[in-house]
Amino acid sequence: MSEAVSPLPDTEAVPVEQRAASQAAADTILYMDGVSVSFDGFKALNNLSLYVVAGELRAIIGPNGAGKTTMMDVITGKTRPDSGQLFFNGSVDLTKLDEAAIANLGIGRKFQKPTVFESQSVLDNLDLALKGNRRVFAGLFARLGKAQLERIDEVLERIALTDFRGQRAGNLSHGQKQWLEIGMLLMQDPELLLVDEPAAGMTDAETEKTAVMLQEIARSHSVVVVEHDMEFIRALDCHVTVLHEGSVLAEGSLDSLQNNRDVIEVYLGR
Amino acid sequence: MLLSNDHGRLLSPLGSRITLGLLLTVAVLVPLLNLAVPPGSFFHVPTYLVSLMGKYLCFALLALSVDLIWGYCGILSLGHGAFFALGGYVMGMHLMRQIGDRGVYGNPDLPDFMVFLDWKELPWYWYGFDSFPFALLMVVLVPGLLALVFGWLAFRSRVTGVYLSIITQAMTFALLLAFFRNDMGFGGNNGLTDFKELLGFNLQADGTRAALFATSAVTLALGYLLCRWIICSKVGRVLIAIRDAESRVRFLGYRVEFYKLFVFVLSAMLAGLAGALYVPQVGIINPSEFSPAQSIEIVIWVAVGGRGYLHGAILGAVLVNYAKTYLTGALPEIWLFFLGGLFIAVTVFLPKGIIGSLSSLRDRLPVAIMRNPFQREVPGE
Amino acid sequence: MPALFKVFRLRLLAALIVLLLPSVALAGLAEDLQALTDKSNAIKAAAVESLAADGHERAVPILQAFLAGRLFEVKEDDRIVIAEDRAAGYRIFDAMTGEALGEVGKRALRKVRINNRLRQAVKAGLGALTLASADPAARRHAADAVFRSAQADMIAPLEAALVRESDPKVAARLGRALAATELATADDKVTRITALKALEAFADPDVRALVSGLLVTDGEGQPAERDADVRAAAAETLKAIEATLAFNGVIASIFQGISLGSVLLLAAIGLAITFGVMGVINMAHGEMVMIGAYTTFAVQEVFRASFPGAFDYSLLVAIPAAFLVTGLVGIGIERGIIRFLYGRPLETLLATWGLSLILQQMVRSIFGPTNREVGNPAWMSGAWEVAGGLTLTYNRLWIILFALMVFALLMALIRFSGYGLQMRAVTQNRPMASSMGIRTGWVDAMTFGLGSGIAGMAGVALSQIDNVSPNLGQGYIIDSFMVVVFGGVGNLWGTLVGALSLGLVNKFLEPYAGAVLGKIIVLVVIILFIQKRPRGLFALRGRAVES
Amino acid sequence: MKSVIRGAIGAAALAVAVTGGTAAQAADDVIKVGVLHSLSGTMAISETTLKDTVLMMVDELNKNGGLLGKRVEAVVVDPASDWPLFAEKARELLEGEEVAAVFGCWTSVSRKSVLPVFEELNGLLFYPVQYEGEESSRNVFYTGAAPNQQAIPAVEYLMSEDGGGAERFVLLGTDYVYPRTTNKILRAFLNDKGISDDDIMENYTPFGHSDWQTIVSDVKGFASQGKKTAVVSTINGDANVPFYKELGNQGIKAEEIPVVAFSVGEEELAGLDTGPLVGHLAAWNYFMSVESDVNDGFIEQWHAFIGNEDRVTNDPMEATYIGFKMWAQAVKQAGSTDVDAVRQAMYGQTVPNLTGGTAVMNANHHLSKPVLIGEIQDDGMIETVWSTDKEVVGDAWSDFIPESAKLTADWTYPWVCGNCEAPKYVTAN
Repeated sequence: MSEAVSPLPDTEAVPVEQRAASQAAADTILYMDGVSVSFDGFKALNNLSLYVVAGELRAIIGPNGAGKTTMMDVITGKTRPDSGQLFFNGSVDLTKLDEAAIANLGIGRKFQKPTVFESQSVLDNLDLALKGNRRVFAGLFARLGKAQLERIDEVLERIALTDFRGQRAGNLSHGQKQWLEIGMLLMQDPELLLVDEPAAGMTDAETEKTAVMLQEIARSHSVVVVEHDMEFIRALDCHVTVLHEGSVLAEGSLDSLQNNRDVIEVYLGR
Repeated sequence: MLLSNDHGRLLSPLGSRITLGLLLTVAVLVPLLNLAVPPGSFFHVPTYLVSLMGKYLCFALLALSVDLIWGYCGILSLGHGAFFALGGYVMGMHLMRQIGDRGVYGNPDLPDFMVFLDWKELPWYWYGFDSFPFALLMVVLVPGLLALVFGWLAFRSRVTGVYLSIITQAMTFALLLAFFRNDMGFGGNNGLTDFKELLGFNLQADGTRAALFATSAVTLALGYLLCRWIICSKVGRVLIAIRDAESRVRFLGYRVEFYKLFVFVLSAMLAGLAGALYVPQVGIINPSEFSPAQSIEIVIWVAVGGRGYLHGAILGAVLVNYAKTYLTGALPEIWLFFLGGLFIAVTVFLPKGIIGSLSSLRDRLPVAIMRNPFQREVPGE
Repeated sequence: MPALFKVFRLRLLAALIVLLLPSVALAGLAEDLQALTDKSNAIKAAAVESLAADGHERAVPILQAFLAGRLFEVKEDDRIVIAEDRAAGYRIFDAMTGEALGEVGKRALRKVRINNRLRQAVKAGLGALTLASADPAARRHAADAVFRSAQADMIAPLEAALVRESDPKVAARLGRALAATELATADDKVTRITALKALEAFADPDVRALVSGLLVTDGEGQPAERDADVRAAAAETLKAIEATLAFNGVIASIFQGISLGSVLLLAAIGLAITFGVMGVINMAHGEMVMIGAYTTFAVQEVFRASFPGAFDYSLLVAIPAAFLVTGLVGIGIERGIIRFLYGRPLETLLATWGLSLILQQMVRSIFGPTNREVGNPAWMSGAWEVAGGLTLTYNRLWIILFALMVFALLMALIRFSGYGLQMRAVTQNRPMASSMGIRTGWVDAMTFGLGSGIAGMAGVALSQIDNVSPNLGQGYIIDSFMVVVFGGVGNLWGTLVGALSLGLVNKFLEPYAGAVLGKIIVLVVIILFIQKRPRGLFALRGRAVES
Repeated sequence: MKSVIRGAIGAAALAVAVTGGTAAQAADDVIKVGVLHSLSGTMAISETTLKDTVLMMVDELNKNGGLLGKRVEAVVVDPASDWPLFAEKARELLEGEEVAAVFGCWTSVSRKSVLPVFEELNGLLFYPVQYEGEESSRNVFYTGAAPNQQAIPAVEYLMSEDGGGAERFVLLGTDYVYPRTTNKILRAFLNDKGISDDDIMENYTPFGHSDWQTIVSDVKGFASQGKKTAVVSTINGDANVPFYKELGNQGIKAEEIPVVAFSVGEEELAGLDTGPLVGHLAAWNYFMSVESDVNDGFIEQWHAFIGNEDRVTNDPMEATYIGFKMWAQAVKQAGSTDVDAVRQAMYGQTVPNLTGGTAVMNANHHLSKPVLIGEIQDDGMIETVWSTDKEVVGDAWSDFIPESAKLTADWTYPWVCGNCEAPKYVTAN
């Protein structure tokens, strides 16, 4: 969708006290306030507010249709919010930027379904993601320097794909593709990583390995993980936000949430 | 040290070496066999074959330009014939100006069709075409500019897939109708014809034809090299990435629209060049080159040869056009059955086209396993 | 015996008179009839006038036969006969007496030639003779013929006819003829000005032609009408008529736009299924339309050969026949080719293009390369004269109706039938549908068959307004794609709205820009529109769209 | 280096394959004639008939002993309504097949496309369709009508008392050279006759135009301005059927607004119910309905050849017939198929028209033919209502276009030129 959707002022959705961007805390890397999105009458996000602090590892859970993926779409510029505020690093208004600009600001994203460039090699995939000049004419004459090659090797090591360097990405196993995508995120070296269901379809061993990988990454980046798998969330051991029907239902540690009545009702009730 | 640009491998796959070798050989051999070998000898190539093969080479260049955007970037243009035709018209305008007062009405300023339709003076957009360098510039600029405007609008609004294909079709259809109009000043349905000479050489002389043929072959070879150079560069890999997963590329921070625009404009320019080489060899340019059916045929050449293989596009163009030449002469009443059948058979039995099927055959051989795992692979080769 | 002689002479004279009286008339008839075969059209025209003026009872059949091209001369004895078509030749009747003369071969007769000038004369003559006909349609035609001829001696018969006329429509036509005749022939100004006023009620092109004829100036700047008052009245009448005509013109444009839109809709709706719903870039769609049109031709051939009397109903048979034939062809194509290509939409483009070449050539081989005649049934010929200058042609009206009916039926089928449910299930989620026990292969084949069958029905409609030739489909394929894409792929309502709006835009542009430029503008508008809404008029918005 | 050698072998193989595929051995006892008519694509609808006509004529010639004691063989190719392909096929016929003459082309653009080829290779083309004139090539014989053999007589007829005395004209045409030129000539002619530009409406539509609602309404409007109006149609090919259908349905009667067409014959009407169109006119040099013994024979021969009694004959077929007969006579007279000898023998060659009288080939490569005007009948035939007293000489250059009025086409000594203001050679006297 590319056309700018005219903001539909939703009287209910607009928060009573409008907080200006400058008032956001300096260490808030992602500031979402009162964001609403609707598709043909269906409210995918309903007055959603969420704040992520720099360096934080945050997990987001919620049942199907809670708006997790739409939230990611909004942050990365794929979907324009109908209303609400969205700031990155305190002052950059994300609602005015497109995907490429947002990516270049330092927000990386991993999709729900592993999306790597299947017809290209693992090496090429990482090379494409490597932080650098994204212009066409630079690309025509670009060369990989020694430092960059070393960086690639380092990431290959981290995602355990060193031996698959020259393989077509399409030939990798499902789990390996997930890692490759995480590796691509690392190559981008973003300030904020949005990771959508990294453990989906993985074996237990792979899941464990992935959790370790993310924790490691979280040491140097802010990470937001969307996940279904409670075991995995537990392994991440971080602050958790529960989404329901497009807004935040509860927040806190996993243990506290597991005793929250609302959360139990949403997951088990009905 | 590995390069991000793989230009060292520009010629490494067998296909490209054969292609270039062939092109350069025919560029020398065919004119030689035409001019130096006496008629009647077994090795003599008659002039009509020179022109015919020259025409095939122009089509091959056109197919190459389509493969560049379709095979490598996933942009299916069903209107590429428009760029070809525009290049052709530019060359046609230059050739018309070269006629001077040798037209049937002997008017030194106006082409015959303008005299005929009562035009009093040369319209402004015909100015400058007497100059060959200017015309040559326009050959790439006019199609390039149209592609720039059209592409900028389309790619910026992220028109993709069939929507893009259909509006490219609308574009060429609109141009077809526009060029049909006699009021446009491009000769209407009859188009531009009755050319006399190019750069002072008589277009009907064997030498000129041979030279045009050689030029076409060399241009095609250069075009091929240019395309390979792009494909082997990082840009090439971004293009393939766009073809395979466009939104992923955006989230990596690439401005997909600029990449698409770059390759689309370049492709349009190559198509324009092909058109410009085509016109002096066939002797006429008229609006039927804009017809959507023509553009669809170009896509079919590429599909038959093998989408995503540059030499496949060349092979497809030559093969399908040769089949057309042969069948319309040998089986004039039923040739469409064969051609139509060929298209269906290729899609059903050789979904990757001829080259694609050949190379997947090659991939199945044990040799493939032995290949150096660290060697970069350009998808499609 | 002078007395006896005298008596004898008297008797002879009486007998002669008795014999001669009708034969004077008969001689006149024979002379006029003979004059009809003259080389000079002027003499022929005079003969027609004289025939009509004499009012002999044979004049009407003779003139009617002359008009219909059924008046012949027997080559052997130059006798003039009226002929009726028979399989082997003609059945002939003596023109003078109506006596049957048996059957002769076509070569034995020489046609009595007629041309436009004579046709006009004959119609005028027949008009005068048939004002009192029992058939209201004939009286109406007669009134119109008199309107055109505008001869002074018709005023009295017109007035008489007007008095006894019971049909109000015919009475109006009589009034129009009377006013026109008075305007043309009356001597006094007042009658003529009154006639002009009366004509204001009949705002049609013929009346406008008549009235503006008064205002035309000749080479020296002299107006055709010498009387300034009549000219002024004529100018006023003309103004009133033109205002009505202009209003009717707008209505006509709307009608024409909807009509063009309905043609586009018919052509596109099948594609909206095969392309829009199934994702097959079906370049052979136009050929399905063409096969539908040829099916119509074949059905009509059967009717012509076996049931000539029921020819008017041939289309009612052709519609289901075309649906079945093209539907089966479509199923065959789907099973034979398309099903191997799902998930590779661009390859379907290639294969169906090859297919379209084959189908065109096949039809060319079977039916020949030239146009085939598809007749219009009587109920689709002619036009409905709603008001002056506003004639809605019946074939277009029926096609609009037909298009909307097809659309409604299709929507109902998809929405309410079990098959429709399965089809929607398969197009939305194939693996899920398959796992629920829906035979997806069957549904695919049926859906492609349905799209093709609808294209075939479109062919029946198009055969009524366009060439039935192997190229028929080529003319519609691009427009069809434009409509589907403009409306939004996968949305049938979009196709409806898209088709009608493109039709209307085209027709409103045409008077200003001309047909070619108008079409170019529409194409450019589509291109620009797609920039604004990259997924057409009725695009789905949401997450599912881009996945 | 190895790859380059491999490439060379491949190239040579390709070249041989291409040559072997198309070059044919010309046997000594055969005279070849090329048939260059589209058998597929948009023009197949019209051109296929002409291909069959040539085949029929060849057949007849062979039955009568051939030509110069040799058998005549027709080489049929399909240029597929693709104009550059016409040039390619022409070259193939002349250079590859070495045909003695070519019968072909329908559209002007196809003729323009092959013209340079015929001139370069000194071939012979017989072009059988009415066209816009403004051309006289040494290598082409034009057996169809020039504008002065169709348009002017037709308009004169419309203005006459018999034709209805039209004073206002609508010129409808397909947007290409033939209608544009014809209408330009007609406008000049009408202005000459005192009809002002206000009384002339010109309208052009694209090829294959199928929606005539607006234009037919416009014609009705234009005709209701108090003057007798006639329509001159140069609408081409496929667009005619929808045009006439609309005309019939909107009730435009021939007595009120007669339409005279130059590209409509029995063939074009074959797809139509002509009941509502009776009286509309066509101007051409031949109608199937013309009664003459030669015509009856021709129609019979055609029906026998094509195996279908319903097929009609038309003007371009007659033009093909005349062209073929003339060529055969010229070959006999020249005693050879040599192009230059045959060309010389062509001038003054006569063939009886199917409609009576004789067609004569003039030194400007155009024929003298009678002009007929016919009215459409309800059986789809066109019946002659008027004809010229004697044959009209086809003009290569129109007298009504100032630039071309001064040009002369005469390929005999001393002119020897298709477009000259003065003879090439000065006569010695």
